[in-house]
Amino acid sequence: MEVLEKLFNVALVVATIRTTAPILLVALGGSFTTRAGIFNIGLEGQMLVGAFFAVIGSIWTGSALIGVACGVAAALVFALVFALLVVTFRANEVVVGLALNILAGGMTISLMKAIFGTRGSIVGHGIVGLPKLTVPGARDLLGSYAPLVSGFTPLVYVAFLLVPLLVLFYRRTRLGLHIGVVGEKPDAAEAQGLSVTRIRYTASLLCGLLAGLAGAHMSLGYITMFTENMSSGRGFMAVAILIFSNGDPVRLLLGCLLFGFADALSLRLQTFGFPSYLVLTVPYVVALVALFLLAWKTRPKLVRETADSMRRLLSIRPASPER
Amino acid sequence: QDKVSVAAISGYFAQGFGVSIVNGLNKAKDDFGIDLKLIDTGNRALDYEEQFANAAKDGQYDLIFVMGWELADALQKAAAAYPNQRFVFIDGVLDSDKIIYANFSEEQGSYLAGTLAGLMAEKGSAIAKMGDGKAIGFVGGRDIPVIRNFLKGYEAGSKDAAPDVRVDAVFAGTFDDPAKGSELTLALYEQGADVVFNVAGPTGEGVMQASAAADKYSIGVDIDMCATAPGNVVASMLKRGDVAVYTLVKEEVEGKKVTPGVRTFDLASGGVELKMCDDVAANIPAEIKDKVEAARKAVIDGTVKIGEAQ
Amino acid sequence: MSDPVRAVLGQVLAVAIAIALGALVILAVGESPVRVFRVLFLGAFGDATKIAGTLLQTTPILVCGIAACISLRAGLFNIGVEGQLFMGGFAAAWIGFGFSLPPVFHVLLGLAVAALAGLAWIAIPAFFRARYGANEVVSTILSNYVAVLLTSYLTIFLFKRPGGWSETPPIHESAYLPAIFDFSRLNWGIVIGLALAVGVWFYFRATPRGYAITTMGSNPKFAEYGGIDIRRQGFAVLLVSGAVGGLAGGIEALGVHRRFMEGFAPGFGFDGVIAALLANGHPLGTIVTALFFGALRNGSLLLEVDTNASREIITVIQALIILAVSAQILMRRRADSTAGERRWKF
Amino acid sequence: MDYAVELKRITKRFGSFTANESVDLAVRPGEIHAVVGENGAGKTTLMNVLFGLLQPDEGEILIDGKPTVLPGPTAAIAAGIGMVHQHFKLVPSLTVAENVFLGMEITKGGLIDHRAQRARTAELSRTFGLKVDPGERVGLLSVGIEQRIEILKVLARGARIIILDEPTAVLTPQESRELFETLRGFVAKGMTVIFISHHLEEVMEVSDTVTVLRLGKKIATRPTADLTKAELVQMMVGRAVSFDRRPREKSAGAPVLAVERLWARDERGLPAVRDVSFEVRAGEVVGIAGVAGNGQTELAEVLAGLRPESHGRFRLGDVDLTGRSPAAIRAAGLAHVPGDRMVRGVDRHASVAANILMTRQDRAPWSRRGLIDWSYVRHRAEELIGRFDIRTQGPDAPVKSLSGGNIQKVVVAREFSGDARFLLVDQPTRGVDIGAQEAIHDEIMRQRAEGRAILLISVQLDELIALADRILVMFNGRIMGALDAEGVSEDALGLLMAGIAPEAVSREAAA
Ligand SMILES: Nc1ncnc2c1ncn2[C@@H]1O[C@H](COP(=O)(O)OP(=O)(O)OP(=O)(O)O)[C@@H](O)[C@H]1O
Ligand SMILES: Nc1ncnc2c1ncn2[C@@H]1O[C@H](COP(=O)(O)OP(=O)(O)OP(=O)(O)O)[C@@H](O)[C@H]1O
Ligand SMILES: [Mg+2]
Ligand SMILES: [Mg+2]
Repeated sequence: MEVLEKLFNVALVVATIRTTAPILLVALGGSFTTRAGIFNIGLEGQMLVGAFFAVIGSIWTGSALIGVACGVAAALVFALVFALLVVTFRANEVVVGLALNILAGGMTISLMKAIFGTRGSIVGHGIVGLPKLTVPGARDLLGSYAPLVSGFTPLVYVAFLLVPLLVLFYRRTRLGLHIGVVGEKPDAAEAQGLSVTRIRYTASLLCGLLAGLAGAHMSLGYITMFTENMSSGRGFMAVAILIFSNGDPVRLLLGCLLFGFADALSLRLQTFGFPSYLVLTVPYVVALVALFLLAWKTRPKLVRETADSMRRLLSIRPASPER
Repeated sequence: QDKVSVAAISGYFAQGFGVSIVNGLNKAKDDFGIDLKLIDTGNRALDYEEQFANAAKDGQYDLIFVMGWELADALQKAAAAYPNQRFVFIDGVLDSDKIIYANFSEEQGSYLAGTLAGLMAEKGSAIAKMGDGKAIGFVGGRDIPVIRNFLKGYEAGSKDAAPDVRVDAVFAGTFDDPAKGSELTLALYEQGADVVFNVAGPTGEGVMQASAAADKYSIGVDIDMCATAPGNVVASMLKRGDVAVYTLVKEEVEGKKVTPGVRTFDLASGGVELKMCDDVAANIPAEIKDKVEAARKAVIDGTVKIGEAQ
Repeated sequence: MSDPVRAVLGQVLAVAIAIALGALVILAVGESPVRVFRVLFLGAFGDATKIAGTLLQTTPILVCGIAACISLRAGLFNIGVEGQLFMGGFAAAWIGFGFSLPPVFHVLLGLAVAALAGLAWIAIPAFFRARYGANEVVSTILSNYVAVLLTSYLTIFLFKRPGGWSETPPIHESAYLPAIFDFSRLNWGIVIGLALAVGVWFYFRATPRGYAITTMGSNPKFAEYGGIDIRRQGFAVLLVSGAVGGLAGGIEALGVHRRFMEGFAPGFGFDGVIAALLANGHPLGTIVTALFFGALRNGSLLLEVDTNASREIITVIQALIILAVSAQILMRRRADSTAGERRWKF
Repeated sequence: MDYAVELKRITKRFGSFTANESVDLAVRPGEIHAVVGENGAGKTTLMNVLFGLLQPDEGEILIDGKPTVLPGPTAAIAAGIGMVHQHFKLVPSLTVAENVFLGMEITKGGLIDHRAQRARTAELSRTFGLKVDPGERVGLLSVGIEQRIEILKVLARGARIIILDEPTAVLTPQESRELFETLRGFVAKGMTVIFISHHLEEVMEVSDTVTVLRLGKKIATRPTADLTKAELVQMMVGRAVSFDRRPREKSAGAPVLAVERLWARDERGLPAVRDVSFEVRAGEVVGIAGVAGNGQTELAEVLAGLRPESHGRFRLGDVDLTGRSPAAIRAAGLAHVPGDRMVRGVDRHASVAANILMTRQDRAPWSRRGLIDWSYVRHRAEELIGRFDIRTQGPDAPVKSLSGGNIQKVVVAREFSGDARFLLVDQPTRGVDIGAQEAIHDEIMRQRAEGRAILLISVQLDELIALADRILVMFNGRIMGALDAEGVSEDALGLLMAGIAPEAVSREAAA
């Protein structure tokens, strides 16, 4: 019992929010490409260059904000190359995505060597990180629950606020609608004079934008440094979540929270003496099990579809002439 | 005689201890004008033998420093294949007697770190920023023998000095994920550990930053990390790779040919040490500092045995 | 200009562009491109040892590539070759050090168990893919992470060589997959790899089952309509693909490292997958792409020693080449028929 | 008087292939202008040029007498042209209104105003008599309604010149008739309609003018009233073709297929086939008529083993095939021409020969000792290409390089060249030109004469009447009635298809 209390508390929730945020940001980015019908396995690389250039920008200008902008710009360049190859040249998106991941790894290390003379990590050097935001009044209102809403770096809030914004975006804006159409039925878009190419480019760039933010969050928000390969598989995790959420922001949020929770929990489990190597598999195993369960348990979908087809049966009536 | 020429082979020049080695070699280069070549092995075991062959084939290097246990196999083969090439294996002792070993007693330094952290935890909130969790933490990179050796010293130090204090040890599973290091540290703080010892390379940077964020204490490793989180880093357990390589190169430059055998770098020789950070040291009761100093003496004169290094 | 000629010219052009870009990158880090490429070439093909080294590097990439080819042919995507390689490597090592058996049999058993381990490792993702349509790209990527951690756990906590680093005891000599020459670790694995490539290619083009698999990859609904049990066949193809991935690990464990250790053979699975994709899922093409990657890798080892350019430059050049070549896919015959062809509709 | 649309000397090449060669097309405002021709004659290509989807290599486009360049569909839409494509371009997950306004969404404050879109759609639907429910998801609707949505899309964009590419290929006679009424309404309002069709009765019935294309060239443009059907066919094909009821001898033998009280569900889990029982005898063609979406597809899929049945049984000869795999059913003697040839019928990327090989790759002489004998496969493919008059460069040409009608012939060739005793033939001539239709009909009759049992599913009543011995009509998953095809009227069929079962008709069905 005591163990459970130690494990499940406010701090765990707060940790879950922290571990979720970067994956959520990059996964929301990926939702643009996913919905536009592009399988973007290159999120990892975009995130990595985002993290690297955010740090570089921050060092050179002394401003965290400009740092973030630099990170985003770098990720956008990667996104542009991705779009150029995948959309314009119709290259295999998995090949391009994996290659860009490799490129991001090699490039950041090479640049690190060229600029700082060493590889490994960039710490200090005057990196300015993003400040923690304190929500005014949170302490008074919520007491010990205040850390749930207050004290995160700005991009954490951005990540979670983006979820409803994206819901709105996909439901109520033209671009959002068109991105979905391009993914579901490109010839329908084409037939209405919408440029599939332009929309896919836009989706790729929007994806780059958020992946860049996610990277900048890693290196200026979550912590304040850059390390080789510091995205550490978060981009791949996001891809997994994207697939079983189908790019839907709400389901995406749930998936990211599930993973973030598994991550936060597994880190704590270690202190109870479970072998680290096994505990570290927990998030992946959770994701796998979720994937399999979702594939296996299609019942909720069946229920929904039955309801839909009921309505269809009713609506078909007037179509068959009964005069 | 020609200019002395040395090479160093490793897969992790970029990580804490590697940085210290590179610093030592660079210093030697500046001081003695030696030729220096760093050879990065990457992380594929398949490549190692080839890289040793490439480095040793022309006999152009007087000494080749080798760092990393994963290279041990390839190193021993190379030592047998190139009998005239002198290799220095840093941080351990292997079976081959053709190799020069620079062996570090990280468990001794860690013992002192454990002593310090344990005593602080025992005092608890009497010390600024401390709580009364009666626990201390340890964040390792990967769960590998070298890191276990740190942990062994740390636990022993804590047990001997403060038997009631619990040691919570966790591993990030990677040396490359500072975010994970940070999360692990925050989790340890929550569970009452107020001092966390980082032995995790770049992942450990996350530990240091977490200590600043949570305003708790951390202990750095390998190099002096007091500046990474001023006011929160209590001490750094220095593992003076720089001293070791510098000394060996110096001997070589001075014409004393370094010969195969084991060189030990321990507390006594100054190869490892616990360096307190001045800003925090002011908050720590003198009695604790005295006990740490006593422990240091005990380790040096052999009254305290920490068991064999792996 | 005939199609194949155009395709080959296209590829050459793509590689040339990538190398030109690479040269710029090399200039940017302050090295001479000419020198770098010369050293790269010498490092890859300079003498017999170098050539053997290149083939040694090629072996795992090729075998992993074939594993990927097999799944690609059926329109499935086993991107978890990496994990199967680790499982296979561990399993083979375990047979190698854990049992004393007569020489030839020992090797064969080791390789067989490696293949079995790879097969077992993909079995669950394969089952859920075949039966319930769970995306195999994601499930196999995720199981890579688990495989690496799990084999590390087994190695360090259950089977560690006493006094050793994070590694198992060495395998018995009877389990050695023998070297071909005495001056290199190059072993019969490369022969196994080449034979596999040719065999798989022949199987696909000449046998009814190969035809059925090809058709399934191209249009699963047509295959289903034609009486092919695509679920069962997809399951079987993934299992075989996984087994070959496991075999790659077995070859590395018994032929090269002769033990299993943490960080056994990182990245070869991904290299193999990319080699297969670049070859558009063609087994014979994969021999070429794998050899190319192997040469780059082996060349980069000399580069690290003989120049001031670092191995990351090679990573960058390799990525550039992949990107350039991938953009050429449009020029190829049947380019849209295998792997890539938009199976990733969600 | 100016023409609404005038295409002058349009030439369009694809590589070395010329799809349109110096084609002229002049359409008067307020007329219904039909464009007819064999498969691959270049009809769709010409319309795509007019809609800005393709750029002509030579020639000129005049809209309302003004030379116009149409760099893309947007320009064409701006010029008042709208096109309903051969294959519908609707987004299944979106609602009717969203589809109608796709690309020209009504926004309020930057956000899409779904309510206004639905209102506008409803209004359009009322004005033009095209009944739809604006809020319904398109994926749940039948083809007939989908087509209305396509037309609404065009109307919502203010089109005055409407192009329809094979609009009736997927419609029932009733739906077609409704469509033609709508079209007549359009021209009455002064709009212009251009439509492509392979159904010559329709062309004769509704169009004012006909243009005939053959092999990429314009053959003639004539007022419809001046033409007979036979003349039209002659111009299209270059020879005379007959499409009357085929003469036949009674040849029905022993029952081959027996279906007993079969039930099956559709994708959504609802019953699509309800309590269906019938028999097909050797040497007999049994037709199944019905409005698309009344369970015919599902019935065919169940019989082919591609969809599980929920109750009931079916047998081929003595073999109970309920719940068996497609392979087992084929082994028991089924051959199957699927309704959706592009989806199921072929592997578009593979060669004609490789497509012919399917289903027999395990059997000698196609394969021996575990190896496929490709030279035999190629040889047989060549033979079938000749016998079925498949227009292709040869057995090694990829199927995707063939035109739709020829792809269908590949499927028919494969399925009719085996030794199956039961042929399940679903929409064998959908989108296939007159000449090819005749060839396929000949084949079906030949198979009948050889004593095979044939189940022919078609939405084209003339086809059923021409070929079938008996016609079963499906409505809402049930068999509404069975009619002797000899002397049956389209109207009688039409009533049954609409779900109306007059006593007289159903009593007649007892046979
Ligand atoms: N229509 C055909 N006629 C004769 N042989 C064919 C035909 N289609 C395929 N084959 C044979 O089957 C093999 C498999 O077809 P496919 O084109 O997929 O082969 P591949 O080995 O992947 O490609 P490649 O032809 O480039 O070697 C071909 O190489 C060819 O020999
Ligand atoms: N994009 C293209 N590339 C190459 N050839 C094409 C292309 N589009 C059409 N064709 C060829 O041009 C010819 C005319 O095609 P089109 O689609 O206009 O025929 P159609 O008259 O509409 O035939 P159908 O009645 O079968 O629809 C065909 O032989 C077709 O194969
Ligand atoms: Mg057409
Ligand atoms: Mg057609």
